[in-house]
Amino acid sequence: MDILTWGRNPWDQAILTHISWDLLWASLFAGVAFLVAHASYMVFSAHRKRHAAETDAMEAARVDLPVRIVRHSLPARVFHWVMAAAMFTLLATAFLPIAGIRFPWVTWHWVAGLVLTGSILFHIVHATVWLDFWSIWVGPRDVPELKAEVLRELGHDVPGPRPGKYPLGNRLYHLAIVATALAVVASGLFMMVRIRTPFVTRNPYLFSDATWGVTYVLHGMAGVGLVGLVIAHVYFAVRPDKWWITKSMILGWITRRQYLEHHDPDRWAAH
Amino acid sequence: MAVIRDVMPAFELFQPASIDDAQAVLNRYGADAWVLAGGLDSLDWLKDRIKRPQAVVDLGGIPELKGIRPREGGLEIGAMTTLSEVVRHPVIRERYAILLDAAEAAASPQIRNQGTLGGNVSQDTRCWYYRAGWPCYRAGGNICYADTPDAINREHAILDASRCVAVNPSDTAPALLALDAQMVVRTADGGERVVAAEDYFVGPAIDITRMTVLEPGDLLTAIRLPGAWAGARFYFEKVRDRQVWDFALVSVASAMVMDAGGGGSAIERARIAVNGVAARPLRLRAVENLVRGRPRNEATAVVAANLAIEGAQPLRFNAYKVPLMRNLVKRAIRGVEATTWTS
Amino acid sequence: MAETHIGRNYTPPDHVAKVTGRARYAEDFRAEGMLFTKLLLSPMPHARVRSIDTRAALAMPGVRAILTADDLPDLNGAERALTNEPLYAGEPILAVAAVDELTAAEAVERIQVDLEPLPFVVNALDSLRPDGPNPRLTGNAWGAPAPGGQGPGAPAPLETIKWTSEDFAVEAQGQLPMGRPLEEWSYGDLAAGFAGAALVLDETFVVQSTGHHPMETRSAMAYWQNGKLYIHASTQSVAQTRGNIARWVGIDPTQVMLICEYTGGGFGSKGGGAVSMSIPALLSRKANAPVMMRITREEESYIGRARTNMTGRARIGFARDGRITALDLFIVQDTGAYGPLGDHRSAGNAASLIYQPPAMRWRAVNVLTNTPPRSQQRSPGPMQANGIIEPVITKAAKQLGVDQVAIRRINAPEGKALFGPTLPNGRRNHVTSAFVKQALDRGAALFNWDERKARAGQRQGSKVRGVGVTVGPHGAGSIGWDAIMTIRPDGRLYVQSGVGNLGTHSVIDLARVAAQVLDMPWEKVEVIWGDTGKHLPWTCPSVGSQTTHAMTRANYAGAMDARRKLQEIAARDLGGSPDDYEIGGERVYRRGSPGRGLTYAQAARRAIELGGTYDGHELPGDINPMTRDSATSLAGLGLMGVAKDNHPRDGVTYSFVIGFAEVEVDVETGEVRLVDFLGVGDVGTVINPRSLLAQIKGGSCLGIAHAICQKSVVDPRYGVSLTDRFHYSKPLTILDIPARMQADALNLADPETPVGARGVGEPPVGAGYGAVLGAIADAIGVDVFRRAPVTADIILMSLENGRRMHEPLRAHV
Amino acid sequence: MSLTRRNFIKGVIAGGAAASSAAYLFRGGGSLLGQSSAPGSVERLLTLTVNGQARRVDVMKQETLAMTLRYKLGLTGTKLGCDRAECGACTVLIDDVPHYSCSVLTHMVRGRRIVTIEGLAGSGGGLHPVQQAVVDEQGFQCAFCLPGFVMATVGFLKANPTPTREELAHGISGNLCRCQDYDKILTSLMRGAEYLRRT
Repeated sequence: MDILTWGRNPWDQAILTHISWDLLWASLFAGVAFLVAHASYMVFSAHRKRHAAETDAMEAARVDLPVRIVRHSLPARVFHWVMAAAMFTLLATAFLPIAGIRFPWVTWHWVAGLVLTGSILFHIVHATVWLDFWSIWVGPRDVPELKAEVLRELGHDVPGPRPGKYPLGNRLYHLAIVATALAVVASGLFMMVRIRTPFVTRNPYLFSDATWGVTYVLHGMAGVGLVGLVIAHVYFAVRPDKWWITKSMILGWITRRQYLEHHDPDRWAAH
Repeated sequence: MAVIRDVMPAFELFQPASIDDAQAVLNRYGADAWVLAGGLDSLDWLKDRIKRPQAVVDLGGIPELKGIRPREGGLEIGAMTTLSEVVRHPVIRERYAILLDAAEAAASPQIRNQGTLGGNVSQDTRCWYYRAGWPCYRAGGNICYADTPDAINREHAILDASRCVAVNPSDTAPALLALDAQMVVRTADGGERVVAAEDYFVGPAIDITRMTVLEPGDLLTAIRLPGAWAGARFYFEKVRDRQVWDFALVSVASAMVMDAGGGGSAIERARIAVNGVAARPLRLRAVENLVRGRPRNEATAVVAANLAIEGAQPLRFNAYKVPLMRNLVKRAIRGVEATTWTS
Repeated sequence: MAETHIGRNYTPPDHVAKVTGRARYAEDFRAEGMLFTKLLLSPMPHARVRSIDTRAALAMPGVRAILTADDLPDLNGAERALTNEPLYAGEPILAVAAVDELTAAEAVERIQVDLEPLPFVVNALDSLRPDGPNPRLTGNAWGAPAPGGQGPGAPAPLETIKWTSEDFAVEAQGQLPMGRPLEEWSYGDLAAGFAGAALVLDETFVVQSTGHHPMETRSAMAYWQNGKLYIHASTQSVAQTRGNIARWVGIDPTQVMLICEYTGGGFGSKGGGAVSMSIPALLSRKANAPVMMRITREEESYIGRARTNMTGRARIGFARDGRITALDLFIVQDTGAYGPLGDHRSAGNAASLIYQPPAMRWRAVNVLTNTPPRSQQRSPGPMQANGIIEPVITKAAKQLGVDQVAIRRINAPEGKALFGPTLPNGRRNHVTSAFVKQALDRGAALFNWDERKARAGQRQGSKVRGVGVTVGPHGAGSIGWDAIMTIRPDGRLYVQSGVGNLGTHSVIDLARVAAQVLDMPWEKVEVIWGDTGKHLPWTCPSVGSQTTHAMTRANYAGAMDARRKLQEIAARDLGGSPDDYEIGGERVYRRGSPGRGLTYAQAARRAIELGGTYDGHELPGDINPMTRDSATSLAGLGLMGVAKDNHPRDGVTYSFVIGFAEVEVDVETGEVRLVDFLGVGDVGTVINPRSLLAQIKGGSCLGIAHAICQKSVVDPRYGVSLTDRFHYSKPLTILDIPARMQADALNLADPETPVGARGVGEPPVGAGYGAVLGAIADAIGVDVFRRAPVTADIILMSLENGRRMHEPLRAHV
Repeated sequence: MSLTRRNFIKGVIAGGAAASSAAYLFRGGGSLLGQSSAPGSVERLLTLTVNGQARRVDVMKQETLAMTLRYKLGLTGTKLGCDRAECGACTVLIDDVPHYSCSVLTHMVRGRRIVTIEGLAGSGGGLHPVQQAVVDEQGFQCAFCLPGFVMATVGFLKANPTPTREELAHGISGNLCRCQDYDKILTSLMRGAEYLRRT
């Protein structure tokens, strides 16, 4: 399987053109493989489910809390779904033609790309100013939590920190999305100089062949990466045991019970 | 790897005697197979050593693909029928003269003696960047060398460009669109599908590496001319730099049926197509609708012509194609005055 | 002397071979064990070869040898067949010899050439910009040639010249910037001329470059036999190519056996052969086997030479009657990757000749670019001058209300007209003769000028017609060359001709003069040509329309020498003085008593018996060493006429052809159709009428092609030629001209040459170019275009927008 | 769908290294490309009918007719001006119809009648009327394009023996002359048409 596709420019110099589309299938495969692996683990493993009684006790202990606890503000949710729509459009317009389903995709693609860019900018500002910026990030301070969560996954009832507002998985996923999305957006914006748009006069010679090659490869890599990530994301969103999170991304709140069951109130960001 | 031209790489040559055999070879070699019709566009690619098929399938020995026969009040022309045979055919001369004019405008006598109608409509673009073997979109790359700030793109597209700005070089294509011709395609799996001429061609927005709907293994077997436009009032014109062996800067083809009732003054129905302005020959539906029922005169022609060029996006060196296309469409509707100079 | 041959049509002896396909051109020869070579061309317009890895190629079975620039003799800076610093995309870097072309091609693809890209420029003007790139590491323009070296290709120093951004300010108005020139001359009072003018016009025009593209590419086949190089190649001038090959290969001229009986066209691109000939020559020595080099059409479009393109600016003052009062001409010439070339100088001289300005200044820069090499192309310079200046004359005539023929007539040269700069001796050059006014009158009558003029500008439907006229000039003859001929015991006359066989028939026509002088029936004349092994005399190069003039003079001298020897032998045997003897009926006989005489056959035998000067054992002292060697080899075969042309000449020989054109322009499509064309020659005495009229028509067609279709285009980003196919470069086809063209010649003898003949090959080119440009302007407006070729896009855009729209000053579109 | 064996054997021209001694350009080419000498490589040997003679010749599958004529049959009267079907110098008659021999694969003309400039002259060696006319009118200059023009004309006149000057110009418009001696060429070829009608 090739990783990259090379060409020769008019001066007969080797140039990068883009990634090998084999990678698309690789990414698809990786996503599905993870999905299958995880699902089967959840089915067959000794995955520990907390007894309802424990949760009842916890809930009884904290009747002071409201019944509904806000998890995602309206702007946050709008952003998420706009971004999701843009992301799906981008992936569809990018990869369906490669998969052999042909249609005029270019305009849809760059328009969706601009929407994604806009929503990301909004999100950065919004998150910095109105949300607890750090609640979504992963850092050294999360190591104990990581340990505890893994052990719990393996069925041991251990002490140690429980997730704050966002479960660790969420946060790791967010990190990956941030990286790939920024890469795809940055490279994509430059690539718009190579096509006809109302914004700039087309100039494929803006960069050297080599720079363009890297740009295209970056865009392609991030793009196929997103395929896998999106698969994983969708998978979790539809898993029954994670449905309460998905619901919260629609409605904005979770129940007190879910709150106590899955989160550590002390580490839940101020709200 | 150094670039070198004008020595054809070796290949296996197959000369099947039937379409089935041809497709068997094509299916066996898949992307490594190359279909040879008249061999003119093909040999160019091979001599340039840009296309390097393992197997070349010469359709010249397949009787089913040759000849012109009557069919359902119209004609069926085998895809391997030469342009000269098309030009000489009495029925075409009498009822489909527009195809004769278009075929006769192609290249040169020797090429018309060898080039086939199927090959003429299916030929690849002559964009000189693409034909030079540069790694452009059409060649699987990620750039159009003809649509850059300093590219020399006098011959390129003003309409329907999407990243690639190449134009379709076929002279007969617009005539076939005007005649509402049907293209008979034998698909790789042996099935047959009939495609309207205007749907036979593919623009870069849909597929930037192909000019037609033909997939690997597909064969264009015949072109059908319906009776509906036989003997209509035709107009074909091709504007080029040289009078021989030159591709159209812009060409236009129209078929018009005059309203028998209205004393033949009004246009009952019309089909108009242009080529040389986009990656595929364009049928001007809006123009056709506009002229329907109107008198065939300068006024109608002017309105229609202005409508035709709406949305044109010229490049640095091809802005002239906008007035040229406009004027040709105008002529296609109202015709041209003959001059009466002595000598 | 009765005109038994001169001025009569005849059938050239090579024609049957030509029509039967037996005529063999370079690529038609075969040799046992012949290898084939393919070239590796530079993909970059300017680069340095860092390294070449040929291991994989040499390891291939069937690959015999690889030739690189390191195997070539150094030509102290001049262009070589292969290079380690390609100066244009398509320049050959190496050549592979293999058992067949397939193998050679595969081998080339296996060769790794590491190229370091270097700065490049494809537009002459861009190189002159303040920060413009240089086409070479050492500079961007050819300086003025060393004193005395005024001729085309005179050696010149390489300089670096940049203009200021102020100089370029006028560019926006489409005018040619005029910064510091590198060459300049002037005469007369320019300021006064403009001050006294009723009308002053100042216009810029872009003359395009076009490939020569002879039908036969510069293919060649070579092998070595006992120390001698045998080479089958294509050249315009057999005698003059031997020395060049020797230099390119690094051997002595006597080692070169050049065979070229037929040449498939040259038009200046094969003037002295082609430097690429050294590839098969050296490769065959390296591979120790014959090597065939088939040059493809695409390769020809790179190494095959092209016309220098010029951007010119002409400021011209006119009196009310159209008489030019002053002419200020500035030329930026693009001389391609090599050179230097002198087209710009020839253009200046031509302008001062055909427009006879009382005051004139000529300035020029001769800029290099990283584009395919240029060479003289049929009418190098004068055609460009016609292109730059004719539109201005046409516009002036319109504005002054003067007839187009009249304005050219009133400015036309006459008799021993002066031209060019003031020479060191304080005087200006003059031509040997000019009958331009008569030619204009003859043409106007033949063309029904007034009738056609009357309908010019009238519109029928979308068609408008226009008429144009132009005087095309060109230098047309050199002097001082040699001739060898022998009358042999078989009674036949053998004439040695060192002229190349281009199809102009000058190679044979020169013998018509000898036959005329010696009153020899044509069927008894043998012309020997096309092989340096066949003892050829020192002959002029077949370029610059000089051959007919130069070699009719030489052969006149040679024939007169033979004639004198016939008389002397007769006098010696039959008494009396040589002057008592006349010739006629293949005999030399005593005046008054035809019975007393000798047949040519007898005289030939006597000459051999007598030896000495009579049969070539003693030779004149003033002939060229090459002639001496050849004559020595032929000595003893018969009565030899051998001489150098010492006939005096007052002036420089120029010829003129007047072009008359009528075009029809379709203002809806921008298409131009040439309706009719007439060329009238003021080219001296007519030697071969049919050939001469064909030269006028064919030459005109080259000019017509420049006016309406032919071009060359280089991509500015990558510096690569895009017009590597005929349907891109668009040479003229038979349907781009009327089914009938007209030509005529004054047939007025030039007083400064014994035969009266001048050359004709080149003057028609500028005539065709200018006349068609003028006709288009006449039809649709004098400001519609300022570049050529004038194609549909230019015409349509200007008409559509009511003003000139095409980009000024751009060389390649 | 499977091939009928008959057609397959008839159709395939296998690669191989064999070549005739005259095969200057193609000697060894096959083997150098690493093709095995497949069964049926004898198929490469074919019989061409050139100028009325049956000629056995060994032809590579990518070989053009012009190359076979020039380099294997020694018929160098057929010229190569562009090798890209643009100039007409290589024009020959295939079944009386003018073709660019540079752009016809030799294997495509198996069993068809090929006539080159060398085949025009009568059996008695006399010139073909069109050739004679060209000599009489001194029809060409450098004459490299001559064989192509003459073949195009002979082919055209078979279809239209009485052309007008304009019609003949169209008939030979697929041929380039860089001396651009078109006017005289056309005059001589019109004379050729006239001669041909007389015979």
